[in-house]
Order: sequence, then C-alpha cells, then structure tokens
Amino acid sequence: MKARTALLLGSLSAALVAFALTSPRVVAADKVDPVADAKAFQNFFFQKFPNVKHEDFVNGPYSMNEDMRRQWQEKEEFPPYEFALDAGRDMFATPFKNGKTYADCFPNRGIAIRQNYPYFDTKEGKVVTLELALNRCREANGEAPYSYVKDEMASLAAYMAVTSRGKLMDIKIPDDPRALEAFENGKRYFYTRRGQMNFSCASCHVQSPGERIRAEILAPALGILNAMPIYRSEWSGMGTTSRRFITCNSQTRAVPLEPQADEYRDVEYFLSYVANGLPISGPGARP
Amino acid sequence: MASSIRVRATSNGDITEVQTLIQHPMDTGLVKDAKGELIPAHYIQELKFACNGKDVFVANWGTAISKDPYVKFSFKGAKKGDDLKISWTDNKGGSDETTAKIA
Amino acid sequence: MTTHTGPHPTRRLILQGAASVALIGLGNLPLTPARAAANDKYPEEAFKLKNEADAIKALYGKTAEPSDKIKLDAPEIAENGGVVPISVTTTLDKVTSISFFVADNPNALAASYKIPDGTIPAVANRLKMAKTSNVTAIVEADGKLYSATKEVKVTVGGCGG
Amino acid sequence: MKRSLPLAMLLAVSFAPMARAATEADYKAAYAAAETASKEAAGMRNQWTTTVSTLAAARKAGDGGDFDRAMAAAKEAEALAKASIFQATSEKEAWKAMEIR
Repeated sequence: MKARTALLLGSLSAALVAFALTSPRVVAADKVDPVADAKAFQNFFFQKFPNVKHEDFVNGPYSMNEDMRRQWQEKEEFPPYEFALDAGRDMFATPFKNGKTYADCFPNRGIAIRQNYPYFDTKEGKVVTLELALNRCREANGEAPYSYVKDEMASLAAYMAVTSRGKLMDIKIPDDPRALEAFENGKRYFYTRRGQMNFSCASCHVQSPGERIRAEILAPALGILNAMPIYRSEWSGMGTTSRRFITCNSQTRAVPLEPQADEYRDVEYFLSYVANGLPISGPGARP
Repeated sequence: MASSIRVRATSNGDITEVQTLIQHPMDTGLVKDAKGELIPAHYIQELKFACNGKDVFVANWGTAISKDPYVKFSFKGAKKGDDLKISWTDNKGGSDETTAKIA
Repeated sequence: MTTHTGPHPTRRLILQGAASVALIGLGNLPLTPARAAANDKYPEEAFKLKNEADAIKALYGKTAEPSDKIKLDAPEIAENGGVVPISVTTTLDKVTSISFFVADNPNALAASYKIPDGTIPAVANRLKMAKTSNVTAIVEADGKLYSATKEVKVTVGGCGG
Repeated sequence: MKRSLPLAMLLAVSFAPMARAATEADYKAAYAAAETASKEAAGMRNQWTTTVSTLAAARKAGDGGDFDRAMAAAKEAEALAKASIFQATSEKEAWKAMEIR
C-alpha cells in the first residue's frame, strides 16, 4: 500500500514535471476564429454521422438510435412537457403586480426569439442567457427572481422555445474583444477535463454520441441546447440549460458551479454559436 | 385552476381516437424523499371515459403507471361535436373531471 | 363523487367509499375471485399481489393461453424504466378487457382496461418498470384469456423517482 | 486518450489505514493539509465531489474520536484535492488536444 502511494505521488510529480517542460508555450496567441470553429464543429458531426439529417441533431440521442426514436415519437404524441408549457403560457400572459408583462421586456414581445439567446451584451460585457433575461425582467418589475434550474423558469423558457420552434439558431458575436473572449472561454470550458472521472463535456458529447454510458445514450454536442428546456424522465420533470450543466458536472464528480456562473454562460454561448443554422426544437423530451 | 386532464379526441367519421394525459404524481409508496422518508403511495385508481351516457373505456390502475399518466384508445359510435366526459379518482380520495368536445 | 374539478375535493367522502370497496373486495376474494374483473369494482387485491400468476388469477379467476392474434408493442431497451411506452392491439373478437402485467415489478399487475362494446380492442399506455422483465398483455375475449409476452430490458429503473 | 490521470485517481482512493494508531494531532494536521488543498482546488473552480465528501467523512470520524479512520480519510481527501489541482493545472493547456479544428 505504501508502494502504491509512492507510485501515485511519483506519477503525479512526473506528470507535473512533464507539464512544466511543455508549458513555456502557454497562451500561444491562437487567433480566435468563431466562424472557422463553428464550421469545423458542424463538419465533424456531419461526417461522423453521415446518415443523420443535419436538422435532426437537435433531437439529441433520438437522432442516433432507432429503438429510442420510436419511444420518443410515442412520447411526443402527448409530450410530458405539456403541463409545463401550459403553465409557461399562462405565466407569460399574466401581468406583474405593476401591470407590465414579460412581453414588455423582450424584443418582438418575447415571441419567436429563442434562437437569439444567449447574446453578448456589449454594455455589460457579458453573455446574457434567456433565463438571466427572464429573471432580470422580473426584478426590474419588482418581482422576486425564480430558481434558474426548473419549475417556473423551465416553464417560461419552454413557452418561449415553443413559439420559436423551427427558427434557426442565430447567435451573434459582436465586434468586441470581450465577446470573443467569452466565446473562447466557453470553448475552453467545453473541452476541459474536470471531476474525478476526468471527463470534459467533449469526452461524452463529441467523442461518444450515440453510445451508451452506463444506461444512457449520449446526445451529440451539436444542437444540444436547441432542445432546451427539456423534460427528462430521469428527473421526472423539467430542467433548464443550467440544470443540464449542473447534472453533467455532478456525473463526472465535479462540484457544479452556481447556475448562471460566468463559465456556464460562456459555454452556453459557445455551444449555441456553433449550432447556428440548426432549428430550435425545444422544449424537448429526453430520457 | 387548470384541469389536471388534457384530452385530444378526434373523429374520422367512424372511429374516435382519444389520447389523454393527466397531471398526477403516481407515487408508488416505495420511493424515499430527500430526507429519506418514504413518500406515501398516491396514484389514480380509476379513470373513466363516457360518451352519450355510456362508458366507452374504463382504466383500473396501480402504482406501475408512469407519472403524469398517458393512455390512448379508440371507440365507435360518436361523431364530431359529441361530448366526451373524463373522470378519475385516486387512492387518497382525490378526483377530477372534464368534458371535451370530439373534434 | 364526480362533480368537482380540483384534484382533492371531498376527500373524506371518497375515502370512505374506497375503504368500503376494499373491504368488500377482501371479503369476497377467496370465494369468488372471478368477479373482480366482471363487475365494476376496483380490483384492489389483484393490484396488491406480487406474483403475476396470482394476480391474473385474482383478476380473472382463470389462466391464459398465448395467442398470436395479440400484438404487444414494447421497446427492446427502455430508455428509462420510469416511462416505458407499451401498447397492444388484437384481432380477437368479443374483447371485454385488456390488462398489463410486469412480472418482475414489486406488484405484477400494472393496469386493467375494460373494453365495452363498440370500443376498439387496442390500448397504449406508459408503465414503470423496476428492472428488466417480461411484460405480458392479457386479453379477455369471449370469456377466455389470451396472452402475449415480450421482454423489455431496463437499464435505468423506474423506482428511483 | 490519456489514461494516466484516471489511474492515478484510482490509486488515490485506495489508501490503506496507517500502521500505528493515529492521534488527534495526527488527524488535525492531516485534516488541515487536506483542507488547504481542497480550498486551493475550489479556488481554481475545479473541486471534486469526492474531495468534499471524503473531507466530510474525515471530520465526522474525527469528531467521533476515530482518529485512524479520520486520518485515513483526511489523507485520501488531500490526495483527491491534489489530483484535482493537478488536473486543473495541466488542463490549462491540455484541453486543446481535444478541440475540434
């Protein structure tokens, strides 16, 4: 046992030395080129899954497996997110105490705009997600914010998604170095290994989509956020993008960040941008 | 409060197809909550569909029906515009009912 | 007990009703097991039995024979044991009821549907499955019982909430 | 794909109890070291759930006077925290290997 400990510490320090030797080229000023990144990202999936129609990637694991696809189609006949959707529609139409509504906070009164979220706010210098905008709308109108992960927030997001179904994801990166930085940070977050399992987002959703990890069939990263929010049978309920990130982190045995942490906002920005041109399919139903 | 029952009933002239989704926890009584305490069983036992004064479908359910239960069936003898009455009762004495027009 | 719209009104009244139904069901069961499906009462006892054969007996008072006139549609691998879409159709005549059993669930009987005259003998529903198990559909037609069985693999169980 | 790090982590969790009985002072020192490493990992936004739970187990055993167990858990938590720090450090560059280009 002592020998094992030594081995462990040895391998750690050896690796650290190796790292130290390769690290002088830290921050090799790679040019950030989101257009090229998005193209490469999409091509990777289109080539890896030549039989999947491009617009079908937004249906996650169901684009990859026929037996599951049939179960999904059966579910979609009367989808499990129906109740959340109805609740969201009602909430969206119900005025705040001051008489204003959600519609007053959004472009086009909140209808058919999901494909433009998240966006980079050049005033704030940060990424703003739909959920963040919804809570800011509430707070600006004197209402308490909702939890970012489920329940009311998921219902509202579900309603806003359904009015945008079929619209093509259309995320912009404004001419602002901070926007490029947010994109780059999101990209780094996506590919960085974390947790005791030593998995990155990409370990599952780039390298192994369509395969089973334990019981679940992994969704492709391409278009994964176009289906948000989702009803997951595993949750027996709805969840937002925040909830999805948090569960992913936990599954790799990484302590999740707080919902709407900068890292989560940035990775949402990255993942949405590289899915530009693919349709909004949310709310989705997932295993 | 919104009804717990969602119905789609459509007639093709001869046959009426009915799909229903009901908001209900369908707790089995075997699952523990976050505090480690058993959540008592709470599930719909009977679901009835009646059209023109006659039962057209009756479901008896146990705890193995999924949360927010779904069921689909078809029957003859109704036409567009007829009323379809749906009612359920659960093991704790809860109940709900609604009436849908066949489309 | 059918005139309210909220989920939990007049609970006491209906509870009393349910309790007396249960008592009657218990009292009658050993003598006339076949009645449970024939009359309109909720087959409380059949739902409580663990074993599939016992539950079929409690519900119908007889045994079933396999039939190729029943088509049981279920996934090979359930995407989640909490929500397994299962449906059945049959070309048998004079169908009066259709029931679903999951052999390896804590209680085998999942659902029993009465099919009155004029209703098509076909039903689709979503079941919970605790683990990989045979799923059996029983069709009662012209007073006889017929069955179809299919195995559904479950990797994420439906009992974890 | 790199396999060395998961292997190291596997080893990290298979620590055995000490040969001689641990004292409260041993445990406190080990716990303090583990806590420091754990805080550093959290500061890098790369805490592992297992570090948190193992550290909690150490404290629980320590509070209950089982210093052997507490010591072992603290050592394990420290190793986990250090592995997570190593991970975060190496990933500062290593993530690029996985990037789709």
